[in-house]
Amino acid sequence: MRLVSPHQQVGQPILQAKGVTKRFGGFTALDSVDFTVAPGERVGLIGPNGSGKSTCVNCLTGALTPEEGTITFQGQDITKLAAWQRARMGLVRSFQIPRPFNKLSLMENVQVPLRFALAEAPPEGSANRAMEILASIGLDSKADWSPKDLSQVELRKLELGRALAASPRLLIADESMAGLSDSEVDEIVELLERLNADGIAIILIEHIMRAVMRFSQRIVVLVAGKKIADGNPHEVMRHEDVERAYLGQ
Amino acid sequence: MDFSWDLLLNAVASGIMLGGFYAAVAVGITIAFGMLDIVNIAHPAFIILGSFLAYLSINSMGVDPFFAAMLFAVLGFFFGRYFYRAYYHFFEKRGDDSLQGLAFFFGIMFIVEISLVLIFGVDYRLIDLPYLAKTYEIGFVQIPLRLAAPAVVGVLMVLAIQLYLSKTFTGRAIQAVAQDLEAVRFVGANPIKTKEIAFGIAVGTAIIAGMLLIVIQSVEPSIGREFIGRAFAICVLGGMASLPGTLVAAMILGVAETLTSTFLGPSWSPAVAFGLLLLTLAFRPAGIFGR
Amino acid sequence: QSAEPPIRIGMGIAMSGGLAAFGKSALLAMQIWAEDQNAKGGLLGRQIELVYYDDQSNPSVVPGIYAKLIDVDKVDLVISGYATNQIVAAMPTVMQKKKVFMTLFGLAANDKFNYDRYFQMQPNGPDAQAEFSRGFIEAALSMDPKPETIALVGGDAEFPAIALAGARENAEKAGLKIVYDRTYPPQTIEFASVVRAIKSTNPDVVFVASYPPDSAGMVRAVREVGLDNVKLFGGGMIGLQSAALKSQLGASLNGVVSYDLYAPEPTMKFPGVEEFLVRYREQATPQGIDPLGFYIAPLAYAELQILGQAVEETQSLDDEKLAEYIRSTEFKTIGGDISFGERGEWAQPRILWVQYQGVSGNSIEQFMEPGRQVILYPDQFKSGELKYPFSEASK
Amino acid sequence: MRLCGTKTWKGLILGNSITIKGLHAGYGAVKVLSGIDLEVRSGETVALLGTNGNGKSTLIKCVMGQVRPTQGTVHATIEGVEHDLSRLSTEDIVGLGIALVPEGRRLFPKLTVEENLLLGSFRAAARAKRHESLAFCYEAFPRLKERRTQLAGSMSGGEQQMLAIGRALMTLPKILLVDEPSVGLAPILVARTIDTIAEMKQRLGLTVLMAEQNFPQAIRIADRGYVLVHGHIELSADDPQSLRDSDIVRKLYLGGD
Amino acid sequence: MSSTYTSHPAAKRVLPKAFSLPILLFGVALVAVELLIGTQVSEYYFLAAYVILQYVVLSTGWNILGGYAGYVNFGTAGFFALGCYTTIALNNILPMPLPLSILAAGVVTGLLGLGTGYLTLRLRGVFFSIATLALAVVLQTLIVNWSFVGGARGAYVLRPDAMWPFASYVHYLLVLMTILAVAAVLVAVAIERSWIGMGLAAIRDDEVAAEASGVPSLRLKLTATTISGAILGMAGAPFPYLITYVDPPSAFSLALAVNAIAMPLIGGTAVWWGPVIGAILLGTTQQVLTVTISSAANLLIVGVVLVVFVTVAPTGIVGMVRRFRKGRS
Ligand SMILES: Nc1ncnc2c1ncn2[C@@H]1O[C@H](COP(=O)(O)OP(=O)(O)OP(=O)(O)O)[C@@H](O)[C@H]1O
Ligand SMILES: Nc1ncnc2c1ncn2[C@@H]1O[C@H](COP(=O)(O)OP(=O)(O)OP(=O)(O)O)[C@@H](O)[C@H]1O
Ligand SMILES: [Mg+2]
Ligand SMILES: [Mg+2]
Repeated sequence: MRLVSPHQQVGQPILQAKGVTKRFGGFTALDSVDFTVAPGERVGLIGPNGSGKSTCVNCLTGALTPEEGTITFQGQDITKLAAWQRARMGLVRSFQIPRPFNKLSLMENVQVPLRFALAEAPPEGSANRAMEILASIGLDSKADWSPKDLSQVELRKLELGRALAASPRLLIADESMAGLSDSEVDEIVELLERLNADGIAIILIEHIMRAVMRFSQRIVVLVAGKKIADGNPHEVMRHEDVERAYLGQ
Repeated sequence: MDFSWDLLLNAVASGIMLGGFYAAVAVGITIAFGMLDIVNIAHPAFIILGSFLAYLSINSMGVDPFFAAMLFAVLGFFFGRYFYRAYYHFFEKRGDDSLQGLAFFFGIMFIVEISLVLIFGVDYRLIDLPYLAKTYEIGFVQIPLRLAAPAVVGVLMVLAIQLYLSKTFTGRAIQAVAQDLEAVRFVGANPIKTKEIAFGIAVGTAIIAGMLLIVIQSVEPSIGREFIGRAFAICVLGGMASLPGTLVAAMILGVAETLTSTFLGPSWSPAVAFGLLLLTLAFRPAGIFGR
Repeated sequence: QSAEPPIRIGMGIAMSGGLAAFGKSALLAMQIWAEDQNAKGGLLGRQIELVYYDDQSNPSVVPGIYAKLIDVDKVDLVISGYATNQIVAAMPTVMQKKKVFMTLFGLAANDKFNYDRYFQMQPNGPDAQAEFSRGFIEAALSMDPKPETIALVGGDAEFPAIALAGARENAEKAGLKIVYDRTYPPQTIEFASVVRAIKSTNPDVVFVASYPPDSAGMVRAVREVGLDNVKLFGGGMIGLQSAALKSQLGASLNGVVSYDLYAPEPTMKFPGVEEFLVRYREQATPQGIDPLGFYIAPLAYAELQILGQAVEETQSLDDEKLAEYIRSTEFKTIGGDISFGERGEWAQPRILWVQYQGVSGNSIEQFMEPGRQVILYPDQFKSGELKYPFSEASK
Repeated sequence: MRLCGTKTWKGLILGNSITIKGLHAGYGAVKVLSGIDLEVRSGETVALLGTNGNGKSTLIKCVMGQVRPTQGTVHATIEGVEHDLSRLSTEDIVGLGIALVPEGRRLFPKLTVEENLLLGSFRAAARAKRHESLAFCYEAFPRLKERRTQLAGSMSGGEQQMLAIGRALMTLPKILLVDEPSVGLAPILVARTIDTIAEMKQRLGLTVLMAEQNFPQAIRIADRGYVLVHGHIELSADDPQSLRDSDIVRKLYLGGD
Repeated sequence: MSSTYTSHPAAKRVLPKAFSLPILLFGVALVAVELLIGTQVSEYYFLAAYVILQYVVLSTGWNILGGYAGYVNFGTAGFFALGCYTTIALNNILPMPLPLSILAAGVVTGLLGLGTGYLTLRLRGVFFSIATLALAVVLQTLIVNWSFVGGARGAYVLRPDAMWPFASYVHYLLVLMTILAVAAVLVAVAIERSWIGMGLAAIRDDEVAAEASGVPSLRLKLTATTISGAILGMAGAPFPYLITYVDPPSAFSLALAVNAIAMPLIGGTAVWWGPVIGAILLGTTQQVLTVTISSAANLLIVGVVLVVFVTVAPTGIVGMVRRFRKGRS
C-alpha cells in the first residue's frame, strides 16, 4: 500500500484546488472554483448538465490544463504534473463515457494500472490482484473477454475496476452509476463505501440523488462553472439556489 | 536574390495559381481521407489516370480536354462508387483497421501505375492547348493562362463541392458519415451509399485534377507518387475534413513554395513547405481549420 | 541450325519507374542488334540471346540481378542498364567476376573503381564534368559582343549537379561572371518563379541542367516569362532529345541550345544508322517507346556492335582477351567511330551542342529531317551557325 | 402546433403501431431475447422497463433493424400500411417514419448543433418541412438555439441528450423509440426530458416506445408498460397503476429482495 | 482472497519472460550455417537473403511503433536513409569497420526518433503519420543540400576486401544483416512481453485512459520512437556497401516506406512474428519476381499480391493462424 506523502501533515486536506478556471474559446466552463477534500472524505459533486463537473475532473486529474488556479494533492503542487504522475500519486478517476482498452482483455485492462500506477509494481501477484478486482466488480467470469462484448453497464464497472487497480488515495467516480438499476446503484455505492472504509477519499459525481444523498458526507454544487454551494448534504439540498438550478420543483 | 516588388508580386501570383491546382489535387484526399477515413494513397495514381484519359481524348478523338475531363469525371464518379463498394465489402464491413486499407491502396497504386505503363508506355506526355498559350500582364504581374486556367478550375471545383456538402442533405450526410457510420442510419440515410457517393466524388476530382496536371506539366505514369506527400500535407494543414481549409492550405503551400523558390533558392522549397506543415502540427495539431 | 547453345548477354534494365523510357528505348535497340546479328549467323556460329531483368529504376535490386546473371544464369557477357546508379551498383559484382563491362551512359562511374574492363558509351571523354558544357560555353563565346554574365540552374540530382559543376568551371575559365547559381528540387511544377528570379539578375547566358519534366517546364516558363535580354539559352536538358517533348514543345524550342548525342544532320550520317532508325521506328511506335530514337538507341546498338566485333575478332568469350581488344581498337559503328581511352571513356569526347531552328507546329516528322537541330559543336560535325540573341533565334 | 394537427388526425384514423411476436434475438452465440410478444398501439406511450442487461436496447435494435431476429416477427403499421421490419434496413425503417433516440445519443460530434438537427430531416418526407421542424426544436429546447453553432461533441451530456431528441423529431416520425432518455441527466432535466417526450407525443401525435430505468419517471407518462427480465416479458401491464403495484417491479426497482 | 483465483486460467497467464532464448539460439545457428556455406553458394542467394533480412529488420522496427503503439510511421525511408548517410559521413571523416558504422547509425537515427517523438508528441493517429512523412521530405532536402555527403550528386562507398572467415564482402554483409535481424527481433520480443509492451498496447487503444491509469505515455512513446528509429536506421547503415553509390532518391526510396508498412500488415501487427513472416513472404516474392518476370509486370504482380492478401487475410497471417487454431480446438 501507498505511504502517506512526507509533505502531508495530519488534518491537512488531501486535495486542494484554488481558483481553477478553464475556458473553451470564449466560453468559461469553470470559473474560479475552490475545492478541498479531506483525507478519507466522501464528497458528492452535483450540478446541472453542462455545469462543468467533468471539466473539473479533467482539470484535477490532468487531462485538461486549467488557465488559472493551483491544485495541491497531499501537500504537493500538482498543477503542472502529467495525468499519469497524478495517477501514480493516487489521484485516480473513472471516465463518464467508458474508455476501455479495446484490444486488451478485461484482465489486461485491469493489469495496466496495476503495473503502471503503483509505486512498486507487483509483477508476480498482478494476475491474482487483477482477478480480485474483477471479482469485486462482478466481471471475474469474463476475465478474458474483450471489452467490445460488454454491455454499457459492464463497461462502467470495468471503468471503476480499472480505477481501483490504481490503488487510489482519492478516487473520482464520474457518473459511474448512470444507467444502473437501483439494486446495482446500491451495489456500487456499497463498493465505494468499502473503499472509503479503507481510507480512500472519494468524489462522487452523480445525478442519481438517492445515491448522492446516501453516500456523501458533503456536497458541492456547480452551476454554470461556479460553485454555488458546499456543505452538509441536507443543508445543501435545502439551499434555494440549488433547488432552483438543479433539483427543480 | 535581391528583393523587388516585381518578383514578390509575381511569386505570390504564381503561388496562388499553383495553390489552385494543389487544391484540385488535395480535395479528393480531403474527402476520402479527411471525411471518410479512407487512406487513399492511390489518389495520385487516379490523378495520373485522369491525365492520360485527357491526353487520349485530345490526341485520338480531338475532344477538348476540359470538356473530356468533365465526362471522364462522371465515369470516375461511378467507378469510384463501385470501388468504394468493394473497399467497403472487404475492409469496413469487417471492421478492420484502416491500416489494412492502406496496404490495399498501395497495391492499387502499383496496379494503376503499371497498367498505365503497359498501355501508354513510359514517355512524358503533355497537352499543349493553343488557347492557353497566352500570358496576360496586369501591371508587372504575369498571368500565364496555362497556370491560371487550371487554378480557376481547381478553385471552382472546390467551391462547388463545398456548396454541395453544406447545402444539400446528402452533402451533410457525407460530413456526418465519417463521425458515426451507424448513426447516419438513424436519420434515414444509407451510410454506405453516402460514402459511395463521397468516394465517387473524390475519384471524379482526381480525374479532373489529372487533366489540369497534364495541361501544366509533362506527365509519365510514376510521377503521381510525388504528389502523395503534398496532397496529404495540404489535407492535414487544412484541418482534415474542411474544404475551405484545404483551399487555404493549398494556397499557403503554393505561395510558400514560389516565395522560397524566388528568394531563397528553389531547392529549399520542400523543406519550407513541409517544415511549415511540421510547425503547424506542432503548434496547432488539428491543422488550421481543424474542428 | 546450330546445335551449339546460344551466346547469352545479360543485363538489368529499367522497364518500370522513372528511367523506364530510356531503358525501353535502349533495350529495343539491343534487340534489333541481336536480330541483325542472328540473321547473319550470330557470333562464333552461335545464336545470341539477350537475358534481361527489370531493375525497376531501383539500384538496390541491381547487385542481385548481376549476381544472378553471372552465377546462376551463367551468361557469357554482361552489359549495364541505363544510367550511373545502376552501373555503379553492378560494379562490385562484375569486378569480382572480372567480366568485361560495357556500360550505357554512366557519368564518371569508373573514376572511383578504375576498372580496366569497363567501357562506357556516353561520349563524355575522360573528364566528363569539364567536357560536358565545353561546347555550350564555346558557342556562347562565339557571340559578338562577347557575353559577360551567366546564370546556372539545375535539378537536385546527380547529372544536373555534375553538369552544373562543370559549367561553373568552364564559365569561370571563360571569364563569365556567374550571377545566378541555384538548384531546384525534383518535384518542381512551377518554373515561372525560377525563371523570373533568373531574369531579375539579367544574365547574358542561361545554362540549365535538367531532367525531362523539368526541361519541358523550364522551356515553357521561359516562353511565358520571356527572357528578352538573354543572348543564349539552353544547356544539358535531358528529355528534349525525346520525341515526346520535341513534339509537345514544338516551336517553343526554337533558339534553345541543347546537348544531344545524335542529330539527323548531314555531318552525322554514319554507315547503317539510317537503316537502323527506320527499323527502330517501326517497332518503337507500337510499343509506346520513343519514336525518334536519337538519344540512346544508336549508341545502345553501337555498344553491342563493339562487343560483337570483339567476340568475332578474338574468336573468344574470354573477358581478358575481349577487354584487351576493345581497349586497343577503333570501332566503326552506327554511332560513329569510337575508341576508348582512360578509364574506359571515349578517347575523343563527342558531346553535340545543337540549336533548334525553324521548328513549326508539333509534328514529329520535321525532327527527322536535317536543319531543325543544327549542330554547333564540335566543329568536326558542325552543320550550321548559331542564331542569337535568344529572342531573335526564337522566331 | 399547426404542423402537427393534421398528423394527429391522420394518426387516429390510420393508425401507427408496432407488433412483435415470438421474437428471439441475440449477438452471435449470446442469446439475449427469447419469445418476446409486445405491442405498441396507435397513440400510446409504452414503457419498456427492466434492469440493465436484460435486453431493452436489444429489443429496440430489433425494431430498428439493427439486430436481426433469429425467430419471430417484427411488424409495424404506418398510416394503415403494414411493414415487415425484420426485412428492412435501419434507414428504410426511419424512412417509414419510425425514429430512434439511441442509447448513448450517437450524435455527429464534429458537426454543429444545427447541422445535426438538419441532418435529422434527411428522409424525403421530412425535407420540405425542415424549417418548421427546426423552429419547433428550438422552441422546445432553447438551449439548443443558444448553442446552434457549437460542435455537438463539446456539449455536456444533458445538452447532447436534448439534441438527440431534437434530431429524432426532425425526421417527423409517426412512431418514436427512445432508449433510456434520462441516463446521465440531472434530476431537474430527467423530469423535464420525460415531460418533453410526453409533450412531443401530444403535439406531434406520436406513438412512443420508451425504454427506461427510471421507473417513477417512466410511469408518469406511460399508458402501458412491459417489464423485461433476462430476455423474457415478465410482466405486461395495461395501466400504470398495475405496474406500480406489481411485485416484480417492487423487487427489481426498490431493491426489496 | 487472492488464493481463490490462483487456479483461474486467466490468472495463470502471467507475462512470460521477456528474453527469448530460442530466438537467440536460432540466430546463432543461422549465422553458423551462413558461415559454413560461405564458399559453396552463389553470391546471388546471399544478396537475395540480405535484401529479405533487411526487410525483416525494417518491418520489425516499424512494427514496434506502428504495431505495438499504433503510431503509423510513413517516414521509414527517412530513417533508413539517415542510417545510410551516417555510414557515408563516417566514411568521409574516418573510415571505420562497418559494425561500428551500424552502431553509430543506430545512435543517430535513435536520436532522430527521439526528436520525432518530441516534435510530434501532441499528434495522434494520422497526424503523426503525416508528420513523419513531412519529416522524411525535410530530411531529404537537407541531405540534397549537404555536399559533404555528396548532396544531390550522390556518394561512393567502395567495398573493402573481405576478411576471413567471410567468403566475400557480400557474405560479410549478409552475416551482419542476419545478426541485426535477430537482434531486432529479440528487442521486439522483449518489448512485446514486458511492461513496455502492455503500456504501448494501452496507449494504442486509448491514450487518455492510459494516462489516467498511470501509463507514462510520453516516456513510453519516446522509448518506442527511439528504439524503432534506431532499428530502422541500422537497417540502412550497410546499404551503401550493397549498392556502392548512394544518391538521395535511392536512399529515400518509396519502395522502402511501402514495404515497411505492407509487410507487417500482411504478416500481422500484434505479435513479433507477424512482421517477420510478412517480410520473408513479400520480400521473397519480390526477389523471385524480379528475376523471373522480366518486365514492368512484376511490380504489377506485387500490387496484386498486396491487394489480394489484405482482402483475403485482413488480420494478416497471424490472424489466419489464430483463426485456424481456434477452429481446430
Ligand atoms: N454487441 C454485443 N455483442 C455481444 N453481446 C452483447 C452485445 N450488445 C449487448 N450484448 C449483451 O446483451 C445483453 C443485453 O444487452 P442490452 O443492451 O439489450 O441490455 P439493456 O437492457 O438495454 O441494458 P442497459 O441498461 O445496459 O442498456 C447484455 O448482457 C449484453 O452483455
Ligand atoms: N472541448 C470543449 N470545447 C468547448 N466546450 C466544451 C468542451 N468541453 C466541454 N465544453 C462545455 O463545457 C460545459 C461543461 O461541460 P462538462 O462536460 O464539464 O459538464 P458536466 O457538468 O460534466 O455535464 P453532464 O452532467 O451533462 O456530464 C458544457 O457546456 C460543454 O458544452
Ligand atoms: Mg459530465
Ligand atoms: Mg440499454
